[in-house]
Amino acid sequence: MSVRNRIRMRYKKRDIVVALSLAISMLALAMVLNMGGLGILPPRTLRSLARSIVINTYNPWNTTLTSYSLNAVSAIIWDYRGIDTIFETSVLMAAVTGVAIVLRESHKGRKPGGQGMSIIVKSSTKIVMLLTIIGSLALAVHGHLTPGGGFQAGSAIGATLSLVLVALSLQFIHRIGIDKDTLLKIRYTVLAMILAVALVPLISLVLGYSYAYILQNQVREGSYFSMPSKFFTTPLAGTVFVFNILETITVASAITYIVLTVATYEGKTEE
Amino acid sequence: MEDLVSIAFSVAITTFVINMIVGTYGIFVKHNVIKKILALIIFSDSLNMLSIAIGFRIAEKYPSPPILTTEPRDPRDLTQFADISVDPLPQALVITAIVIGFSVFAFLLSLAVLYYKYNGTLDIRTSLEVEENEEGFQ
Amino acid sequence: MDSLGSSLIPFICLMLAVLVPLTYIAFGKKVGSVVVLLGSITVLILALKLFVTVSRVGVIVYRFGGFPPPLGVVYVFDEVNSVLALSTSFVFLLSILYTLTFEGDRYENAVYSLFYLLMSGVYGCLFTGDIFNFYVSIELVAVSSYVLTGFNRGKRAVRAAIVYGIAGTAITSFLLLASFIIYGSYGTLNIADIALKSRNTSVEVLFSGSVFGDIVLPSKVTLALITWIFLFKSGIMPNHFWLPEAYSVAPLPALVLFSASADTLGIYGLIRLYHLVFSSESVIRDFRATMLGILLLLGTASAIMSSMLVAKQKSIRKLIAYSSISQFSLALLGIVSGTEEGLAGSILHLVVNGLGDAAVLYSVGILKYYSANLPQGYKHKPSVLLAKAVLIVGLINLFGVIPIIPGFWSKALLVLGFVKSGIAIAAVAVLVSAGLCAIGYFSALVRVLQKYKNGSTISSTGTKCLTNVVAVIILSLTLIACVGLGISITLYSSVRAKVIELGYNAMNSWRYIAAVLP
Amino acid sequence: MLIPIVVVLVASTLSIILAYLTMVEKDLLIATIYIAFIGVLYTLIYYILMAPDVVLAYMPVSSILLPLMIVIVLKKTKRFEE
Repeated sequence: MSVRNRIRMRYKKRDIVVALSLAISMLALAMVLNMGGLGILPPRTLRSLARSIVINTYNPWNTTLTSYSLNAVSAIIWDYRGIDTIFETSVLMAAVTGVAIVLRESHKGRKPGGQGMSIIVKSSTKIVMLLTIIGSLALAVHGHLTPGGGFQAGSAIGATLSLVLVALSLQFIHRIGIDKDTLLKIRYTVLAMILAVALVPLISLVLGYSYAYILQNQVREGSYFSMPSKFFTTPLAGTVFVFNILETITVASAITYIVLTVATYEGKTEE
Repeated sequence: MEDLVSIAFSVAITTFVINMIVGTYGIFVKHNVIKKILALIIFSDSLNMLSIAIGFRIAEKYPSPPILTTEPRDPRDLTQFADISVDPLPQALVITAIVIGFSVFAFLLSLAVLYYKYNGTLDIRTSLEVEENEEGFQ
Repeated sequence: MDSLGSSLIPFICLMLAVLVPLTYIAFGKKVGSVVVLLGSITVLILALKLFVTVSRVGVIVYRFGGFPPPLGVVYVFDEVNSVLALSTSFVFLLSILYTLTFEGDRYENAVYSLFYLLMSGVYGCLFTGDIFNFYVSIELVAVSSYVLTGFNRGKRAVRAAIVYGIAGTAITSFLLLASFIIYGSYGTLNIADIALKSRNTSVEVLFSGSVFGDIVLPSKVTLALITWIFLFKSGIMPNHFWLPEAYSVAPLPALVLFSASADTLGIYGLIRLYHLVFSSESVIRDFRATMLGILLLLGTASAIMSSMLVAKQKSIRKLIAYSSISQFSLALLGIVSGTEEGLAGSILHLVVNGLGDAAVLYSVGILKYYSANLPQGYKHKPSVLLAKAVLIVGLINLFGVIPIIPGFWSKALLVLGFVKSGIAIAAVAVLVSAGLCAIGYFSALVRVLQKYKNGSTISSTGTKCLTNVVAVIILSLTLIACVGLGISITLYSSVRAKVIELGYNAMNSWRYIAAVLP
Repeated sequence: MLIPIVVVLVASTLSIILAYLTMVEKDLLIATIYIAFIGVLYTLIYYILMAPDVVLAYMPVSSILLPLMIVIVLKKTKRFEE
């Protein structure tokens, strides 16, 4: 028997085993979900943890637990569980580094792309691009008041720029000042700023003003440090607002960088 | 009425589980790298969907998103809000998971390009054949 | 207060991961290298401080953002994770030194960035007291491992990275699924909170209330799922397919980091899972006992099978890969034993395996470097002799029969634990695997010494003074760590008592819960 | 309350069919289009289940970015699975 056939046979046997075991494990999962393991779905009440968060997200009557953000999801992402989000941005950074390493050659021999599509498509794409970017920035700025926030705005901008790359040409992307090296620099700088903002409360600790926690936003138990919670009468939610804006820039630059690198990678087979 | 909602909802949740089975089947059984990545996408999307479904709830009228529309003037506004709002925690976790998923998929796709460059195919078994042949020669 | 500096460790790693490329771009290579080195020294100092503090004070909790535990994310520092953090930081410093001196020209600055990302993920996993945060941290470890696996590119590296990447992503997604099931049924994500509720289902906790639904079936499913995930992460035998391939293609320092930090996380997670979250007092204790029985079978089979494969290997990388699998399996058996000695042995075994792998791989790397770059005086060069000595010490450490080496003590503790709990088969497995591995280790020793017997035959430029100094520093640090740890355990009974106390603390889950939820 | 849940039910049933088609389709370009459709259906379900934040994060990723990247990668590699 040839090597190829032997390997195929081995794979075929393995497939059956895998499929059977998967079916069994997933049946167990379905049982858990439907047989009252999680209570009756959908439940009538919130889980207590969720209720505590929903009540405290904008709660001027309990200042030690609130984050002054009307959007509870934004409050969880950047305040209650801020460290998760910082790690997750780092995962995105690891992926960007990975793409840059794996597709190293696309740094060199950058050829200008084709001519793109017809003139009507081009001009309408430009208008749509501007509108989407403005809309996304609004999403980022209002992330703590309405649905939206850093990732949402950043991925929308990244998606728009990627579509522009396809509909127009690479030259256009370069002409409006988007370059891979620039994107990478922006990405690193803004990520450093995010980490710096997370560590800002420690300044008050160093100055001896009050005790402060990493990623602290408002006044907490045993600490008087606080970021601004209001801008005149509009709620600002302190670091949530800052993080949303910075995150928009990092995510947008990361996504554009990834798509640009994959799109400009040259070379079919090596033979 | 409520029973009907509950049954329909359970069926919907089961469909997400079935989608996850389809995804895992593809991940472990398909041999094409891009097919594997597509299966991973189906799997992780259905998983995220499932968790949002876990966070859904029944309220007096239809439940509202976990976003306050106006600034509360009274502590009672907050309890009223908590009585109609859906669970915000799974939503926040899912947003995190979506971004993580995107970054992993982007990296795997770029690896797939490189794999094709070296092997001239996207079949994951091919390079194993080469390796076995090489080991046989030694 | 005490815990602030330690909580800063992952942040410092992340900060450096970002700052290193920026300094390389802005100020060039020299300043960049200094920043890389200073960062790893800072991390080591902070880990040392953490170790001292924890052994003085006990469990410390740090609240991120100032939120009380079930509401926000906490980091919990206790004896177990501070020991692992210390050993990890030590190996990390060695890796940075080695990369800067011997492989700095071959790799770009991105590799340091990835090392720091990997390490911050590892510290995050070790310290975190929250299951979703654990998922995010392990995902950071995983993604940077995939990238490091594929770093050298080429046919085999890309294949290894794809296999590792796809399987790893699927399996860490199951961890996400497990954490959602936990949230659905327990209504909380905090590990101490879950542990408390798994013992006493009627307990009421501030902010997270009581359990939400029937927790028995979900607990069983999550226990099985998470066990599988951690077995995959540590490459225990049926799930090991990615490990040898990844080890044979990754850059050498990355390989050391994998075996000393990233892949020990599976065993660390299992310690937490079986002795903190679902301990012998939990509501599913019968199911837990069944799972432990399965783990006993898996661990024994995996230890013996992988030791048999160790004897067959021709390349030093594959040898280390299979030897790591066998050592992780022994550590897994320590968890199954459920005694203080067994757990202490298992934790010490992780530390020892990391040190031994670092000693072997770095001395081989340094020998290779000298034999390629040094035409005259190769045989009598002090650093070459030192490298050979470290290689021998490292292999004996992995083999573990001579009492002044820590490898002996970890295996002795494991055997003691098995004898105490009456699991004879595991004790036999330790001895058999040590014997089988020995064949591989000593043939590898002979082959390496034979291969690097003479210096380069072609005339080359020779070596730089700084390189020699760093080589001596790396080798002597490794030697001091290995021998010093062994001698102190052999001579001082107080150190031995401390090591066994480690196992006691790992099992003392009420202390952990009381510290997190006062 | 019932009507939105029925919409969820219909959409999720459709998504099973699409997932199955994705797995059996030999032409990866068409499989990518199916994946984008699953993304649209899931976006709808997210919207009905009152998760507007997730909708905004998921829509660009699932319906634009990932399909776009897969199409680019397919253009550089091979369109058909053998």
